[in-house]
Amino acid sequence: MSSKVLMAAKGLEIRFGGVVAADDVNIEIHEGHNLAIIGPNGAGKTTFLNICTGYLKPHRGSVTFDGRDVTGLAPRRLVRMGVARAFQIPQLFTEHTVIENLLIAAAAQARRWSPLTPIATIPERGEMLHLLDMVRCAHIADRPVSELPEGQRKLIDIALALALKPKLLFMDEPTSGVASSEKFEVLDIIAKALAEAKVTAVFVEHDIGIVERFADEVAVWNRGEVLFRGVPGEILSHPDVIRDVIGETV
Amino acid sequence: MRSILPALIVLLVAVTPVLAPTSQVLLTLAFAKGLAVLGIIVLLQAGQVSFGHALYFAVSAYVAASVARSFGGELVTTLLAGVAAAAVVGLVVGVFVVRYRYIFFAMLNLAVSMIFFALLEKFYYVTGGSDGLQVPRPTVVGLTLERGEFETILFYGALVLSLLAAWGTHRYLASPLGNMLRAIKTNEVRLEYLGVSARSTLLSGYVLSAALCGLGGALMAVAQGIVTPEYAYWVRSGEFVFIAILGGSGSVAGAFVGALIYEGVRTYAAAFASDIWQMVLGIVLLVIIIFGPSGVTGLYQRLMDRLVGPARPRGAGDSERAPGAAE
Amino acid sequence: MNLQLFALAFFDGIAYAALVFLVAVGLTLIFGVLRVLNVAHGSFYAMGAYATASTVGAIVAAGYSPWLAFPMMIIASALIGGLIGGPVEKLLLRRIYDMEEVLQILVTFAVFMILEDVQRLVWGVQPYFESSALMVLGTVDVLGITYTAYQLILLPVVAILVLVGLRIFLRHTLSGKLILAVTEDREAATAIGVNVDRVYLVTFVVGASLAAFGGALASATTSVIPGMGADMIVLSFAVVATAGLGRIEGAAITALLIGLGRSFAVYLAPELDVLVPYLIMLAVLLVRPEGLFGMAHTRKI
Amino acid sequence: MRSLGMAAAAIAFAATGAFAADKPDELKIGITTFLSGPASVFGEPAKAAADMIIEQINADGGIDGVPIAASYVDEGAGGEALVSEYRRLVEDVDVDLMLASISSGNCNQLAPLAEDLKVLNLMWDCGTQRIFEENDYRYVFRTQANATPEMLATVLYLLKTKPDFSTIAVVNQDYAWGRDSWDIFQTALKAMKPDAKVVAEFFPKFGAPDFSTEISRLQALRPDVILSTSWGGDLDTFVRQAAQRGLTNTSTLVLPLAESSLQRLGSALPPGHIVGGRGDHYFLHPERVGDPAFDDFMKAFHDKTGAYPIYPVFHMSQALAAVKAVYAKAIEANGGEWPDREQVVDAMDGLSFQGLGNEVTIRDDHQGLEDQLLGTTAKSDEYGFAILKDIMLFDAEDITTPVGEESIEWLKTLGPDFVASVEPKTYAD
Repeated sequence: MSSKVLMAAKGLEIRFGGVVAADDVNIEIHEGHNLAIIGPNGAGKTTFLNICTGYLKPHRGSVTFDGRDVTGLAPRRLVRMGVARAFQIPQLFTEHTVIENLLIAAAAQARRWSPLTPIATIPERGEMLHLLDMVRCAHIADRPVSELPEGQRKLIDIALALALKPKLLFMDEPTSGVASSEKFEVLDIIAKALAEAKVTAVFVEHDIGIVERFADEVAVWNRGEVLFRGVPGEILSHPDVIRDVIGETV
Repeated sequence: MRSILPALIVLLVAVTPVLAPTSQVLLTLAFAKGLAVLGIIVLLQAGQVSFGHALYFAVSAYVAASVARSFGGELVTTLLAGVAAAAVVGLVVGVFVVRYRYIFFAMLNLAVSMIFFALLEKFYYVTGGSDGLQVPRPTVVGLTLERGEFETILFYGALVLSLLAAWGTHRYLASPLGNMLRAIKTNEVRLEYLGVSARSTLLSGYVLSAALCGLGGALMAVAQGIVTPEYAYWVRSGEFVFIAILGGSGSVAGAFVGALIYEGVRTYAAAFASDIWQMVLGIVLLVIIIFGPSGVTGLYQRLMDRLVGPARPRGAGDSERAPGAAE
Repeated sequence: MNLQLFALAFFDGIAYAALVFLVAVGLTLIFGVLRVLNVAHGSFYAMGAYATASTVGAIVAAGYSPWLAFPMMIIASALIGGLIGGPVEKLLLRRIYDMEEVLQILVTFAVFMILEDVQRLVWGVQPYFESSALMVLGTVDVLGITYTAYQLILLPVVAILVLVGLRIFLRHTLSGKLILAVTEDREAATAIGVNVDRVYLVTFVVGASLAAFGGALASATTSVIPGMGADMIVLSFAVVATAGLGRIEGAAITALLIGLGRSFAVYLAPELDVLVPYLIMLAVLLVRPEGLFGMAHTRKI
Repeated sequence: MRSLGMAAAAIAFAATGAFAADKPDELKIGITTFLSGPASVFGEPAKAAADMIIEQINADGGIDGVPIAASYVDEGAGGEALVSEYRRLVEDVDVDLMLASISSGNCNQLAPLAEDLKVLNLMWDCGTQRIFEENDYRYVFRTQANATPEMLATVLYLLKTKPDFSTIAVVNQDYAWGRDSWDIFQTALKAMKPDAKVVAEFFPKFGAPDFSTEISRLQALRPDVILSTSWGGDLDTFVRQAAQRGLTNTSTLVLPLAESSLQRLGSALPPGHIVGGRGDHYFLHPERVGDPAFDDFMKAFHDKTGAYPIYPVFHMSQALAAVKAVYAKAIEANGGEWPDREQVVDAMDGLSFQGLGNEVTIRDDHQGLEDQLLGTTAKSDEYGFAILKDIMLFDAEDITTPVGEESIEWLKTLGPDFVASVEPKTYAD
């Protein structure tokens, strides 16, 4: 691992009531290496994403991004530094159309606040249509997102994160809700878009096939701890991982 | 096609002073209320409802009254002073209340407005207590006018201000900022994850809504010639929300359509059913909510959709229809 | 302020707090279950007062014992809650549970407007004053000041009984447990076969009856006048929001805070007394945005 | 449009050479009164009285053969609705004159409007003394007294019947009337009895449901006299709570508006407290009882509404008496012809008329001169509620602020000897 460390978590600890959701989590995220996080339900994977993106503040420990301490910064501050997120349950503006969702993201990214210019006319419009094209959603640009099936909402959710031109993207189960026959296709689309935008991705995933194919590294979570990490080939064949994680989730 | 009727209505209203001079003042008052309701509609875009916006109506009205009393009062400066005061108070109160949502947002606004209401009655020697303050008729570009002339000028002033405010608000709601405001209603988490502060966004909408209410209040003050604590009472805040729903909370036109209908119903109910005018209004409100929750403008959209077909697929470029027009 | 004045302010505050609590608790109960902020709550308060004052007045005028005022209060409030509250829930509110919050509030606002005129049509505009219930209980001297036993003793005792009674009802009876189940999780309750419609109806009738009962009790101490409901509703909103929405014990504590705050204000800074409830509300919500006893919700993402 | 119509009318007059207006089919009057809200305790009886009096006038042949048609406006519907409706009556219905209003706030608002609309407006019940002290009007008149003589008479009655008291407290409603009336009362009291000590001032909010805390404090303070200019439900509540807790045994209540509450209070208001009627208004008016017109009306009103008339009824009768009188005067001045509206306004100056109370005269500043009646409560088995004894009837001339002076300043000029210089007519029972 010679590439630059993009984000580093040191000694993260958080508990909810009596449940330990993060217990001395230490992990580094390297630029250009897509990291997959696997582990059983309740292992603290989403909590880790919540801490890294500022939704939760750890009780102990620190998060650094690009060498700066960002522990406890609000999501919007991290976003402005280049950390974006896609969600397990797509977080969209359900009373807006697909293109409007993206235009809001683009306007936020480009800091366009002029109160009298219609959002439809901002210069980033072309870029956003291109982004939609990339995630194969150009044909539904003018549909209200509330009418879309879950799979497409998932893609729009990721496109919203990409519209922010992040350096680092966290994705929480990008293929959940997508029919298993389409999973690879969907992730192919996403991977291509990520590569084109030169974004490092961290994603939580249950599907081992997808992890094998798309991750450069894998980290295994359990009970708030990182048990193993390494290249997919090694980790996924480790007997403890097969017993404790893969056995449960497949 | 669908803009023919609105255009006709605006035209018809514009010639009121000639055709039906006695309804001129009624319409001016309706415009003043419509402007305040426009402020409510801005907040409704963010999914928030304030049961205390009469506060800004009253703040502006009292400031306008004081300016008119102490500096001789030019119409434009009187109105501007009122609006500025409402915006400043809106900013101060807003910083506090934008941390809250839904019922708490509604209740806190209510509490602040009731405090102001109580203060207006308490500080009797400044505010005139429940008798209120007389507002001397302001001059217009230095001219002292008779009531009739002044009222005509005020009527056209109110009409122009209303059209301007409606246009400005429409543009604001179509702008990135306005879209972010509407995004608060559906997903604040995502908004934060786009790098946007939901609170600041709501605050911008809140100050705008306070200023619009203020404009309405200042207009009402000079049109009525008196300001009373009643301007700040919670029932008036409720009335604004009532009118917003009556007209249709989804569109800027709804504010004025609602205000015109409301004033009409209220005036005639008070005139011909003076015993039960409240009941008449209550029933109108119930009927609207249960049978046409998108308000009068929403019903009109539906009617036009049926007559001439859907406007066209909803898109970001849709500028003819008000943003978020209720479906 | 010496000890005597402190004690006096305390006694006055408690009597006032008891009335405020009785009205606010109905509102918070309804909100807890139906999730509707009921503006018409003030109307039930006023109608409870009118119904009691007019019937007790008739009973006493006909020569019957003034002690009958007490059962009459309960009967009148149950009738108002059932005959007016029941149809309001069944015919109106039931249609709007899926609507936006603002529309729900406005429906109750419309009901409030209608009921205001109904009161005028039924009872006219002349104030009613019927204090037989208060008179038969006599007075009590404390520290050289004469209090009525009704305000000093009966009202606080009734308030505590209602508080304890509600707790027992909610925790230890089947209907109460169903109400709590619906409060906690509407979907889950429906899924296990709870008749949610019925629970809503019962809750609304109970809540409205409590408001009417507050009015019934108040009618012995105050003039029953047009517009009395409008003021009460804002006060109970302040109590409910300060306490935390749907929190019954919280409503009791907040009512006490407001009652005591107000009576101390009358002694120390009379000009402030009307502001006290709102100032307490603002202060509490600044520190605890979800109210004294409310629970914060974090959105799951 | 309106001016066009007037111009046309003027041309028509010029053509016929006559200056008499055509006699209309009916005399249209607009009346603002409270039909909703707390002040409807005044508004409803006044409306009932107006209906009865107008019916009587019309039955007697109307005004010079023209029947009166009244339209009512609810003051309780709020400021804008009131103004809109007022304008509608003046401009669309084209009423001949307006009677407005009960609330001083509404009078403040409507007086300049009437002036601009050039419509005769009789302020029939509102009490603020400021209107004619701060403004000159052509079209606005008041057919009753204002707050200054009402309060001054109260102070005089108190000082004449209870000259030795030393402490006083006030419990007034927290709105303009409560504050204004206390200002006037206090100024007059300080001028005439400088050693009187004010021990507490309470202004509970308008419509307050409970005065327990105030009463506890008053019991601790034990003032000799407690003033309350409250009215309606607020006054009833205060008096009853005070009586229930024995405050009425230790302090004398001074209640300048309680004449309107006596019947509702029943036996709750014990004997020995001072009560006024905002003018010489009392259903057992010592100078009017025995006059058949007065007695008949008292009985008819009681038969119709179940209650005896209270002061707003008297005020309404005075306003309508003024209407009758001013038309008679204007017709006479016009040589028997029906007068135009400006002639009617001209005839208002110096007009004298008599409603249910004593005769009232309009002064140069358009203020009516109305006598003031106060008394002390006494138990009455006949009526079942307190009646007044030791009645004093103050002559309006003695106690009304002189034309052109400002009330508070004028009151300050009065000294302790003023008390003896005013000699009211007294009636022992």
